[in-house]
Amino acid sequence: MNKNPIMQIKNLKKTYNPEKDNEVRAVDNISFDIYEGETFGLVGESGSGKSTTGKLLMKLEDMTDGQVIFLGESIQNKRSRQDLLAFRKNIQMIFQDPYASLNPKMTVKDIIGGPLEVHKLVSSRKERDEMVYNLLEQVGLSKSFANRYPKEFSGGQCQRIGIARALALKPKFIVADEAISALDVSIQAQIVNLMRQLKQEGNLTYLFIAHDLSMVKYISDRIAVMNRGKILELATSDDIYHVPLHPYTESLLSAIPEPDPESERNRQRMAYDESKFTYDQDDPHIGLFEITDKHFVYCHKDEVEGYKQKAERLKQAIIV
Amino acid sequence: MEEQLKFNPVSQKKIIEMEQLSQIQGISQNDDSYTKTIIKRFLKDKIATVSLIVFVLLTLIAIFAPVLAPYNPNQTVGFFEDAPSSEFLLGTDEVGRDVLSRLIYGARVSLTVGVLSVAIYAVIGTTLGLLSGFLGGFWDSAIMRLTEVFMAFPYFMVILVIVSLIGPSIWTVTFVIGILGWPMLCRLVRGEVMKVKKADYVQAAISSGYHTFQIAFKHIFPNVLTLILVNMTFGIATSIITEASLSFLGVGVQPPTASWGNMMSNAQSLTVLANQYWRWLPAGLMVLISVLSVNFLGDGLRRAIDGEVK
Amino acid sequence: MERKSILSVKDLTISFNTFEGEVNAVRGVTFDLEEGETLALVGESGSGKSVSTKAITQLLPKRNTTISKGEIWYHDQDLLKTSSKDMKKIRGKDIAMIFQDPMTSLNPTLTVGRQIAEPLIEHQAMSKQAAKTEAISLMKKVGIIGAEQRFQQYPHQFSGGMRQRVMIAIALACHPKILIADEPTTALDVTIQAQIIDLLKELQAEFDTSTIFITHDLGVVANIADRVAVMYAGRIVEIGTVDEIFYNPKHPYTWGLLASMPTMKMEREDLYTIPGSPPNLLNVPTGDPFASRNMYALEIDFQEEPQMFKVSDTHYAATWLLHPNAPEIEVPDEIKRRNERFATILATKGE
Amino acid sequence: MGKYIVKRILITIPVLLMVTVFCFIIVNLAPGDPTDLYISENATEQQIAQMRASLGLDQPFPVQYFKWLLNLIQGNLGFSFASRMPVVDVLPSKIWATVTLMFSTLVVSYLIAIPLGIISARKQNGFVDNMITGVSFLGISIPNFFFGLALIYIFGLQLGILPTGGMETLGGNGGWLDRIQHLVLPTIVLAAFYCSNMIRYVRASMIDIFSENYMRTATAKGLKEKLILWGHGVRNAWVPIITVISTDIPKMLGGAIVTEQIFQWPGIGQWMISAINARDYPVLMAINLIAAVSVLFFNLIADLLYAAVDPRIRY
Amino acid sequence: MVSFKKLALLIMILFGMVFFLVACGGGSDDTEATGDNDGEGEEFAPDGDEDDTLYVGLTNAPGGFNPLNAPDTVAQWILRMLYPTLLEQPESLTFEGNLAESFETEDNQNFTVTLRSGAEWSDGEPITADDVAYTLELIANPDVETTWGVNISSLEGLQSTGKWEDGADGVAGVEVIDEQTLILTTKTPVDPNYIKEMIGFNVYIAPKHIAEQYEPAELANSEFATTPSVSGSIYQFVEYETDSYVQLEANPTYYKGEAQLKNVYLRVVNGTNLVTELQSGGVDMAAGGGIGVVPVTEVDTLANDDNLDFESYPGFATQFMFINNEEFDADVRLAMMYAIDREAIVEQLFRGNAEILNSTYTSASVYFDPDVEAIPHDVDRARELLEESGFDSSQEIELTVPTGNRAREQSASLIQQNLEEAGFNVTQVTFDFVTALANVREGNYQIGLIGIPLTSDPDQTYLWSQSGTTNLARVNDDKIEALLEQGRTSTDMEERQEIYSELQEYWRDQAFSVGLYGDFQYKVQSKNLNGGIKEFWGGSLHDMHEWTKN
Repeated sequence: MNKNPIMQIKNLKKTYNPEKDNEVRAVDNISFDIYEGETFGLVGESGSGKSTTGKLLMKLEDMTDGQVIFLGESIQNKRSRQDLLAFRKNIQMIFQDPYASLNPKMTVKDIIGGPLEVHKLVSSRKERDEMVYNLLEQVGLSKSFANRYPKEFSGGQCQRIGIARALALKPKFIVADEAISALDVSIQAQIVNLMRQLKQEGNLTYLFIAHDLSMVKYISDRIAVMNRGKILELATSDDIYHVPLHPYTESLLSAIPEPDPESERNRQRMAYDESKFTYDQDDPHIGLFEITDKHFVYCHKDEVEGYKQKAERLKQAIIV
Repeated sequence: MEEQLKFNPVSQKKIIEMEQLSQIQGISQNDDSYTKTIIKRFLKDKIATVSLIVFVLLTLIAIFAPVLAPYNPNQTVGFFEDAPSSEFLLGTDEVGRDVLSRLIYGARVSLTVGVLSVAIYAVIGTTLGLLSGFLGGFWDSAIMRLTEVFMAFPYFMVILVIVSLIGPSIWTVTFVIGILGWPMLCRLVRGEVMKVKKADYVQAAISSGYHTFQIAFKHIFPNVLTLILVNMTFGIATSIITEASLSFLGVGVQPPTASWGNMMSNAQSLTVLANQYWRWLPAGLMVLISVLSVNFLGDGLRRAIDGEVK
Repeated sequence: MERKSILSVKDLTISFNTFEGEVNAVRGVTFDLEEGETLALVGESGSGKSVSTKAITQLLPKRNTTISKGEIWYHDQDLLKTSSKDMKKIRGKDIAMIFQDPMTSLNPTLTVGRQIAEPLIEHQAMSKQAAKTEAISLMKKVGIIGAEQRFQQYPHQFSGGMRQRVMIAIALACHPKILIADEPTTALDVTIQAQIIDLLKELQAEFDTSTIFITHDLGVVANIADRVAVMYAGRIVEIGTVDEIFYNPKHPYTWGLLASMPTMKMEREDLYTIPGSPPNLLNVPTGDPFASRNMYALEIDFQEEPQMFKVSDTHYAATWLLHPNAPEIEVPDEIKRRNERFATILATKGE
Repeated sequence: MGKYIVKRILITIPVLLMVTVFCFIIVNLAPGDPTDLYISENATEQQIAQMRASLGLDQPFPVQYFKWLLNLIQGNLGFSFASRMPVVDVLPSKIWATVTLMFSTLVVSYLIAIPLGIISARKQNGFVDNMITGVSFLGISIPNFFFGLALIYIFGLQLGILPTGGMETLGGNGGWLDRIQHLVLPTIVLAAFYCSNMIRYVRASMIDIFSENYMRTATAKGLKEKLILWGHGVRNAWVPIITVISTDIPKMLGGAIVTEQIFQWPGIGQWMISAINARDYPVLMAINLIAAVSVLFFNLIADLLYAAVDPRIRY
Repeated sequence: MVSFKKLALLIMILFGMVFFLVACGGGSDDTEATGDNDGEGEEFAPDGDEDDTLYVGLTNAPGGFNPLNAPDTVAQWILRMLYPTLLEQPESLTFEGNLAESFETEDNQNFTVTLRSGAEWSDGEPITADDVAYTLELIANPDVETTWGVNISSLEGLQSTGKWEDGADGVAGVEVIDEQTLILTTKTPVDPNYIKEMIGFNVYIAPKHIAEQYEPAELANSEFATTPSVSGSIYQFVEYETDSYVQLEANPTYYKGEAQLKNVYLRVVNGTNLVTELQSGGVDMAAGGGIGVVPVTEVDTLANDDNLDFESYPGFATQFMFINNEEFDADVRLAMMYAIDREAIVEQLFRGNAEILNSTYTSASVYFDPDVEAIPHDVDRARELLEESGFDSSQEIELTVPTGNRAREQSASLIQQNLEEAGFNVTQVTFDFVTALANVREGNYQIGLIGIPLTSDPDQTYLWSQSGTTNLARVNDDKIEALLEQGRTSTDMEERQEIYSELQEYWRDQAFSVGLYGDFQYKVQSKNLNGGIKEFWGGSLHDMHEWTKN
């Protein structure tokens, strides 16, 4: 796998209502890299800051502090219209609610073709329409859909349209913000397969944001687990599942219901006592520590050894 | 044997064909565009349809007033205060002008004031509302303070003062109602824009690189347009009444120009009220009919858009 | 073991009037709810699972709903023919409901305590004071810490999970015979979902309540259900015990559902998918509505809708594949795997 | 809460200042010199100049405005050009008259409108609903001067059972029955509009509320219909109702101009018309100030009431 | 059920509050005056003896009650009930003693005024010659804002504005002889009727002992001007509810005897309401005279009402179409005069309740010359004149129409049509009254309709002289200046009549403007009322203390 970081996130912070009673640290000093061509999963429960992170990376919101370097350039400095257009061409988003993400008053053709016109990638209406038809085909829709309004489609079809729009600009990076959680099970699988297929065809990098661990595990190369604005654990998806080190990850994993009555009957849930893992903000010994190779856990320096042992234990268990 | 044939598996290719067919059938149920759907729903609403017909008729009357009116509305053509007769179908007024002709020309004034003033404030209110809601921050609070200032004015007083400042005429009345009417709409649009702004499709438009103004006018505006339209129809009704009230107070459309409002202000005289019904009743009914029709029109439109089942 | 049926739905057929035309939301649904069991209704959105259960307590909007056929027997009463006055005495007392969205299902302007106490005052003629005491003990029972203080609070002061606990307290306040839980955990985070499901199971045992549990999440079903009914396009396509459905499903749709869920153990091959999307119920296609998405479709699927075929005493499925004339087919790998697993489980249990 | 109120009032001050500046400009831009109205045809230049000085019109606008503002801070609204009476002396009786009319109108309107709006929403699209909606449309469509004159003609002159104008029988003993008789007709005319308007708002918000999930919950609990309606439904309608009330009140305080004019009701509206005709700037400024303050004040009250009826809102 | 009980309670509370509001009224002040049988709440008809109370309908509100400064007719009319004048004028230019027993002169320059003895202010202070002299001095005081400057300007020692010369501090022409006598001296001999009307009839005598309490400069904006405490005439002031009503009660010390009608309410209502109130008995009489005017459209209704007396008389109210003399020469002006069908206006619009102005006086004036016949409606002649004048008839002429007077607005439409028939190209421009007047005053108009209330004295220098403050037509004509000068300085009535006859004829032929019509005064009052408006409206109140109601 290619190991060039396409996006580097350094000490990213987003605070709402700073220094007021209702201050919320939605994203609290997180750092990670996303490598070219990988699918990076970002998992967390509601309010964990995962969606905010996605919006910050998309420049849909302004960060409070930190730095994001995309394709070697810091995105904060992109202010001029020209810079912004160049930036947006390379990074696109797929949204959670398939209906809400499509403008109800625009035809499919305008929705998908609009970005092409904005970025002046087409010179004529005819050319634009041709490209829209191609894109529709690419996401598995008939081109006869082009003149219709989003309202007329099912959720899965709408999500395909949303994907076509994201693909129109041939971006390098796609942020999928809960792109499948609003869909029915059978449709989720369709969309996930489509995304995987497109990735192979177009050399894309995904940031896959979700609360559903099973799907994230299935699609991602690496996964970061977020809670309360912080990344608690970061590892390859296999490691996250097989060698979950942080108790929060463990509790998340134990809570996922499996479509298997027998294992449900026998399962043990792990409770997560948050108070035990809340640290003093100013302690310099707090941070993401690499426990094993490419496996990071948010903890105190003194706890590293304990986690190392735990990792060892769990790995043993797998081999046995 | 034939029975058994039914249980032959279907080829994958055929299933895929059938699937696509059913997808296309699934959406082809409703081949109408959004606008067409609304029109269809609207036409199912009887009262709204009748109102639309009435309103169209009124508009036609206003447009073809010179053809329809039997006499010059501003010319003394008969005896003063004559009761309706075959010569003057609705009688004559205090200086011998034909009431019917004045009524027909009055439609022009009332509808012009109604429609034009609302058009003016719709443009102002929508633009400011869009900007305020979309830009937020400083512009938002500046525009909101401005609406507060405008809403804190006693509406009628400002109209009265401005009208006497510029001199009362159909254009003054139109202009003043237009200039003063926008804050409510502005707030409405702003509220809606704030709602729409959070919608994912606007976020999508931003990430697609659309320019702020393109987003405001191309993506957000169509989604608040229906709301604005509904509000505008109610606004037209209000404007017609406001013109009539101003004319009643003597600062509306000025004689000799006929407006329903100043015709109706004849009813200020008890003699006229009691004995000369033709000098106020037709004008009063016209105001009532036009306002009712516009109101029902707006209500029907709202229902059609909301998809409220009738 | 023959158990007594407490609620019996027969051939329920419901349609809605919309601007576009008549939507056939429920097309002949039949099932029994047995005493003390949890029956899960599973299906994708629009499959009619929620509508069927709302019909039980007459919660569908009268204006545009037509219930053209069917009976719903509760004891010796046909609930479809019960007057709305009598229905009020059944609702909340005999049949209680929990809804999906705990954020909007509680009245924002009333204290939580009052909302829990209301059915007690209404159905059990309790005094305000007694109702309050009872409500607080219910709140404790559903795991609300500091119930005495929280009694006075308003819904917005509660988190989503806590609100769903409140909803459960309201539903169970009068010890109902039947609980209808309409996607009670869908809007919640997984960890909270697990807690709520555990709570529901616990309380169900304690109150001896029969439950209809509506969900689209097969994982939840596997956890909570005794029996499962799978719905598609307004009909039940397969019904059976939870083991039968999960380890030995017979309907291709059920296969699709089970196979399209990624599991922990699964490696990175493409997920099995059901192609296309559910049919538009405005005009239901002839034959089996699932036919055009069915990789195992037979000619007859496009001509005739299949009836329920019996697999076992408890297991039925509506697919022509069970017809004696139907050809043998190769089931998906995932289903094979499940069959095998079942064999192992049975074997271990047999020991 | 207290902090919030203070903050709101502080925001209000610049708005109010802007309103008064605008108003001052508009009033003073009007062509024609008010002194024209107060002199006879054969007045001398000296007399005109003296009057201008006496009315304070001889100074430039900004000076006039700041003088006005300075006086305002001391609670002095100047004296009326027309009657030379201090405006603050006249104001209370005018406000009183308007408030009386306003109060009776709003009480009557809302007592009718709220139940009717609820009934209308419950029987949505039924016969009763169509009747109520139809009549309420008529109510907002009928010009009030037209309606008022018709009532005067019928009840005042033809039937002779109700007084045609004024607030009380002059020289009478001011008995309450007499005052109520004078209130009846103007109240009906105003209520026709306000009542219809309110019906529409109540109906719309109740329809929304009926489709809310918590109403479904209440039904599923098996509660009695009355309790569902009043205990759960109407409770949530207070926010829109308060919004309407808080815009209605200042609208009327700013002058039920036409109605007061028709019924010779000695309130703000009638005063305003005569002040406009008389170019009575201090009176106009005072009325404008009252109207603006009432708009802002009732906005604030409404915001505070929201918090009272909706526990989610806290300041 | 609980909620319904609560609702019912709420409704009751709300209704209770309404009743409370209504019952308490606008404060305590209005119940004080008539509070004697407050206890009997069930009676809502006017209490006490209804026949004691006179209700008068006004269509304009008074601009205060300052005897020294009363520009508006309403205030002047009410002041006549509150403050004495030296003379009465029951008919036009016929003077009778009032506060003055006699008002005599031998040389038309020195006038001896003898006051009646025993006259008292309502607070018991005697009314003396000092009061008269003090009033005149206040008027002449440059610090005092007053409308009567011109009235006394003919007195010795005063400028033409009526203010004393710089450095002086008194009026040389006023000499107090004793408590009851004073002598007024004019700069030059004048027509005695002129001085009798200007000073004797128009100037209200203010109580010195009250007025003294205020700084002269502040009088106009003081309580003295808004809520008079002491009266010297028929009634005394009780209260004024702004723009609503004025309440008066009989002055027990009135020197001609206490009034029969003990209470007077002067109600301010609009024209329509005046009619309804007259019909329903809410007012006993319309004040008439331009301040209590019933709309001309209602005249038939009122005339046919069995409970009302209705009469109409020529008065001093006039409507002119002013023509900007700087833009139109005599021929064009005359063409306009011929073009306008004043007959139709008077007969059809006014149903005969108005007269055509032949020139610039109404038939109510003693100086009116009936031999100067009005120019008839003659479109052909108008066209002829227009052609002869060489006026470019395609030029658009703006007709300025002030709002506020329906009859005038309606006549404007007719005038426009008439003028167009004669070949003019006319458009109406409408303004509110103040704006219209301001435009016309500044000469910023072409033709415009303005009403002018004339005086009994025939001097119209202010209207038609270049030096006149109301020379709206912008007349600049030597002959008219000469005639006005002659009329002003002549001291003999017959001689003046001749001069004004000549002026009327000259004015008509020059058509400085078009005198449209003089609308009649209406006397509309309940048949129950004995008294009321007289043919000479200005003098109607001379016997008000004797008015009664059946």
